[in-house]
Amino acid sequence: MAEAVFRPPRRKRKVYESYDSPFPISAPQDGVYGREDKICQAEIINKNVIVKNPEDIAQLYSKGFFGKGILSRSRPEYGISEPALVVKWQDARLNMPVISSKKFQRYVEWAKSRMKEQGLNDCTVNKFLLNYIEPLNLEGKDEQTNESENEETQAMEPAEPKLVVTSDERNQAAHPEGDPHCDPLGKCGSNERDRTGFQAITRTHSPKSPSSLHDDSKQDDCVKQESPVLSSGEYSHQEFVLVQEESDWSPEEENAHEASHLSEKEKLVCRRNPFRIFEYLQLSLEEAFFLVYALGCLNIYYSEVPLSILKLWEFFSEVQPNFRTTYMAYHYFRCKGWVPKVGLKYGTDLLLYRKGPPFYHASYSVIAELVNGDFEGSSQRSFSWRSLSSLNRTTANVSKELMFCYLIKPSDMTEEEMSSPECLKRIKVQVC
Amino acid sequence: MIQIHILEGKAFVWNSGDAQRIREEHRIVGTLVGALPRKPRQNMRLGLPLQLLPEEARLLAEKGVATFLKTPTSQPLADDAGQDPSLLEAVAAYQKEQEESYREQVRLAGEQRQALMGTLAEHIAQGRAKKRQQKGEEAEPPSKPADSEPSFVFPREAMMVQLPTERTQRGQEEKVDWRLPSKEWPYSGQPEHEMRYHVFQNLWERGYYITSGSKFGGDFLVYPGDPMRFHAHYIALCVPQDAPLSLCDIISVGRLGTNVKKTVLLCSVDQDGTVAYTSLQWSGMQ
Amino acid sequence: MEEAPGGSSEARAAESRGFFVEDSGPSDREQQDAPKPGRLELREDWLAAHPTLTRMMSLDVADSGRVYAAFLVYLDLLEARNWHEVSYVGLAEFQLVCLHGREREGDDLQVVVPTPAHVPFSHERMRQIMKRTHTVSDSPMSITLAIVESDSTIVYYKLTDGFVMPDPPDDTEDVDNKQCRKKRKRLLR
Amino acid sequence: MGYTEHGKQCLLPEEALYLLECGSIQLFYKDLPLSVQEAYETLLSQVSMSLLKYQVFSHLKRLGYIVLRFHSSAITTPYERQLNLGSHYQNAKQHHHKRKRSSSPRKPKISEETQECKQPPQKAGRHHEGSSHPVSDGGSVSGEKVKESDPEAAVVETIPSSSDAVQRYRSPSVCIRDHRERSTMASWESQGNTCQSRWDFTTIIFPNMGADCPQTLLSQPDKRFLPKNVTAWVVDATRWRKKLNRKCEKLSHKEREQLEWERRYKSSINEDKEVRQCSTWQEYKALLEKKRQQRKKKYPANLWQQAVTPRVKPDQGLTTADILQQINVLQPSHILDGASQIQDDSRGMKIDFDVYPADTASSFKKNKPGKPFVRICVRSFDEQIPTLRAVKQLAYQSGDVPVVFALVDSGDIAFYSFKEFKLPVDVYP
Repeated sequence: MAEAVFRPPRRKRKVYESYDSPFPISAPQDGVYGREDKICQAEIINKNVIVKNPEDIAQLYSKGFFGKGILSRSRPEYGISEPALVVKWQDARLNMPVISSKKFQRYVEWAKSRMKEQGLNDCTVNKFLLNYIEPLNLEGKDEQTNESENEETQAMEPAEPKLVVTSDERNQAAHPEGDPHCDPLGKCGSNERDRTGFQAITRTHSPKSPSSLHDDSKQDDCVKQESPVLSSGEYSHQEFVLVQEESDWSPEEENAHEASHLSEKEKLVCRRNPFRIFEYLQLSLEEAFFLVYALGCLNIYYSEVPLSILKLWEFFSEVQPNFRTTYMAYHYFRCKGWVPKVGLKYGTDLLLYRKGPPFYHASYSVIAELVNGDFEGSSQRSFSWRSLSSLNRTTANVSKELMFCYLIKPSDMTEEEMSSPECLKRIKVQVC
Repeated sequence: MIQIHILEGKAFVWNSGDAQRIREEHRIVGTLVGALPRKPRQNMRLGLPLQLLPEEARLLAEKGVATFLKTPTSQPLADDAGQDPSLLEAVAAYQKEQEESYREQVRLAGEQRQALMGTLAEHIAQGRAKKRQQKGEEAEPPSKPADSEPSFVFPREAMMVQLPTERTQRGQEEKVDWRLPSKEWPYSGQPEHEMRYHVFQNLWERGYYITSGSKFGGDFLVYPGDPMRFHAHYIALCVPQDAPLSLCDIISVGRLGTNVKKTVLLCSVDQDGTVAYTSLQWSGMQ
Repeated sequence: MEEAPGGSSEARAAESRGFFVEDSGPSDREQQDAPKPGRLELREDWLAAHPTLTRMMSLDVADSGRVYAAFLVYLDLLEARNWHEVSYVGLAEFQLVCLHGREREGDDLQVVVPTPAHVPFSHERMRQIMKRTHTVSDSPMSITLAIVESDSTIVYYKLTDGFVMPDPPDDTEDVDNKQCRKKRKRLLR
Repeated sequence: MGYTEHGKQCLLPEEALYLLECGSIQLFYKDLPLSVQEAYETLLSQVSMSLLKYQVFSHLKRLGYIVLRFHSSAITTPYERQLNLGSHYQNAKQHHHKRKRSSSPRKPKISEETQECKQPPQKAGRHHEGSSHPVSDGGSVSGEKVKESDPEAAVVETIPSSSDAVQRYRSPSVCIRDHRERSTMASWESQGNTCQSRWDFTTIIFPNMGADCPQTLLSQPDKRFLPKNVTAWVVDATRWRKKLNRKCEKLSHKEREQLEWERRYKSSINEDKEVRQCSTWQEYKALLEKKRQQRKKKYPANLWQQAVTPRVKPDQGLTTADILQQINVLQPSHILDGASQIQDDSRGMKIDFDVYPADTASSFKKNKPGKPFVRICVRSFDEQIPTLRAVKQLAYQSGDVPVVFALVDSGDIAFYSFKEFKLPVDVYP
């Protein structure tokens, strides 16, 4: 007989981070003042809530696991390096992102379109792009580049005296682990891998290469790379990239001479990145509202104007038809100390994690339903036993439990009352 | 003609031959729902009757190989036995048959017992001797073999009786028309049933074996061959062509399909009765 | 005095409408700035200023939420999954932006249909989109639904016309690590 | 199994049918033995023991459980439980049977029941084939009269009519618009009352640059209205006017939608009193700077100077437990809350069986069955899942015994339960 039993949450096997704090607001033992005076900022872009400031991103994700990196699977830690190339070239111990020539060309294209959109004519655009297309000589002797590069050059010189690496050298120490694309373990593992702190935004090492996980000497590199990113406005490492090129590749017409003597071989060429993309944090509407309404630690802007709580409630209710219902459930579970994330992967409204996704597997998969004083709902999604049985099996297959969260609205609650989040005070919650 | 008996809107086949033919000749599987006479206290393997899905029953009827029957609901339950002369005859015949059966069983039981005692006689004698030895008693002369046992009786209560599964007497049943919705068979014309039936029929015509799919969140499970020997390939989910589907529902059934290595088939029926199939698979991109 | 004099928002709005906005007009000044790239790529606005997003926005698709969902999927395919030749096309009759791309170089072109998670789909609509976007005539019609949640979680499901055989069950040769683990998990329970 | 009535041992229809299917008894009707098929057709009826219920009953019996029909009089009400009537109540049980049945809709069912009770096989007990024991199931149970009594509990309270709740519910979009209109109106009012614009529009001349105007020489604007780093002079606008794009702006769907959203959610700069009080660029810039400073502070006005404010002040240095307590506004409900009010309900579901575990079979006493393992509600697989209302009704009927739904799908049976979760609070410092 299918009996609901309370199973303890399952701990993840490998945890690479320490727990920070449950919410992005300061607890009494937090010694660091100054930090807490600022509240985070987010912006509504096309009906979605986005956090751009790297400090805010770090704060919101590491304290309470709010949001998801738009370019990452969950933790915002995207670097433009292509994993396959990173593994391939890892023995060269490079300190810059490695990308394929295709990707580089794409960035050139984006930059070009962007400038054209701004009304620059082709001639200007090309002139401008020339800077990016020309490979940079980072050996430091003949200074054709400007001062900002000098730093870079020095930073990497001890580790990598020679910037053009041939595939011959690379092959001498082929990595046993192989290509992460063909390695399913690598793929799964990367989900569970969690680094300490937040120092992975532009990591240039293979994420799962053991050295980058535990080797302390690497830690310095990371910090060095991070600091420019974290202080926004300054240029990050992303400004320069290593592009893997076939020797006969030429973006426009120059630099053929550069590679003429290295035919049939791949090499890395340092170039300026013409279109840099950065990781942003996107908050689900429930998360965003909770940070504003419950914790008061986020301010959300719409077209440069910060919105009030009432406006947000109204806005979100309109963007997402069942926002109020899912928010109430979200708020309830947060109040119980659980970390809810979206449940789309399993076809439900929320997944509940103990402590946070890096530490435990989700324990519950939640469906939220708003019911009236007669305990009857008018949900858009009505379940037959048939659909429930598939949902139940899906949930059980991943060792989670299916949970119904009913939000009971008193009979005398009007729509007007519902148009403010203060209605939560009169909502009762029944979990089955 | 296969006889399908309708009870509370459900279709049953009681005849074992019919049940076999349905599967072997018509690729209709059904579900056995009765207790297995030789092993009645388990649910792993069940016996007659064979319950058919409304779609299975209708397919057989539409093909003209089965008729639907029902017992008149007005069948009297009052104590009026003994008034009908034909009934009296039947009772007499039954009692006569029972009497004959009893006599036969007495004879068989006697023979069997004798045979058994014969094979065991030596064993018994040894056993008795041993017992006496243990008790330190003196050897008693071995008792006579059992054939001379006069006390053997075969009690009437111990008689084996035949319990019929299928109805023994015909004639009290009425035909049910599957084309018209009725109290006994309410399905005809219902949009849900018509949709499911069209899909069922179409899949069946493609040569598949089909069972109920509700355990997997679908309408049907579709097998490439007899379900005893094959895994199902598809979970068929019948959806009205233009009904909005929640993407969450799609994900949950799609996810389950991936877990059990079956393809989810979205099936819907056109105005002109053609069935459109769309395979739904998790793309593996996490 | 009309609206907010907050210049950048107006500029950005104007940009998205395709106006010429460039405070540093003359090209000689540009030359000066050229050695300092990054002026355009400030962390703040790479996304809003992304040419693909701008162009997607100019398609005749009303719901900006859907367009943004399409852009997120576009980025995911290119940046996180390293797809090749990803392009987009607006399907005004379905009010959505759909993407084309190759998972690996030399693979067939796939059609990806991004949609926000709360928008319901009918079977008929799925099939119409499939018909509309069908390109390779010798392979069955197929699209991949990319379902996008409000926190940018994306789930991909592939829809194919007709019957697609599933993977064979219990194939011991299948050394997909994940499934092995799943099996183990099931045994443990 | 079974019960005695008028000195006769009787079996309930499902019991008789089950025993027949097991080959434990022979059923006679009009002195002739019944086939299993005939027994199905005769004994099962939608009113008392439907096919679905029988399929669940036999399924559970085959698994070895003891399955009894559920009768609500065996349940202690929460009130009784509170008074600890448990022991007393066992003795009083007989009286419950005699209690007058008040609800009329159940009467036909009762008569049907009694009729069937008289009918069951007079003669039971033959074994056949494999079964070697003389019939024990039918004969040896201590007979107790099992009679269905009304499951409607004694508590009958008036329930609020559901219609007025429905009436009060209006479609969200309508109401949201109401709200919006109200809020804009309010802001207009406040502007009218509190602040006068410092701009005198009668004295500010805006040049007409339209094609209809011959005037092309623009005079020098008043310096006060200009930002300080902007210089202005008299200009002839003829050349510029030619360059003007005179096509009317075409907005795409999306732009119109965008404007619509902005109109709704982005408050106009002119609604801001402080902005309206600025008379020069300098003042306005100063104001912007002031506001920028403000936003960086802990209590931005858009959050803290409003009707609804955040629940936690960010810098209070609260412990996690304190924070959780402060933000906790939703009240938990329990499965029995409000359940007594919704019992008398024709839509309601009923519990069908009490199930006792198989391993207590030896010690099981029919007249003192004790607390069942679970109670079963039989439903068809094609239905919608129960509403919270139905779950509450069943929980109330069942008392403290879990209710399990048995779903029948073409003879296949699956079980599901909706169990009240008590989610623990998980606090990390």
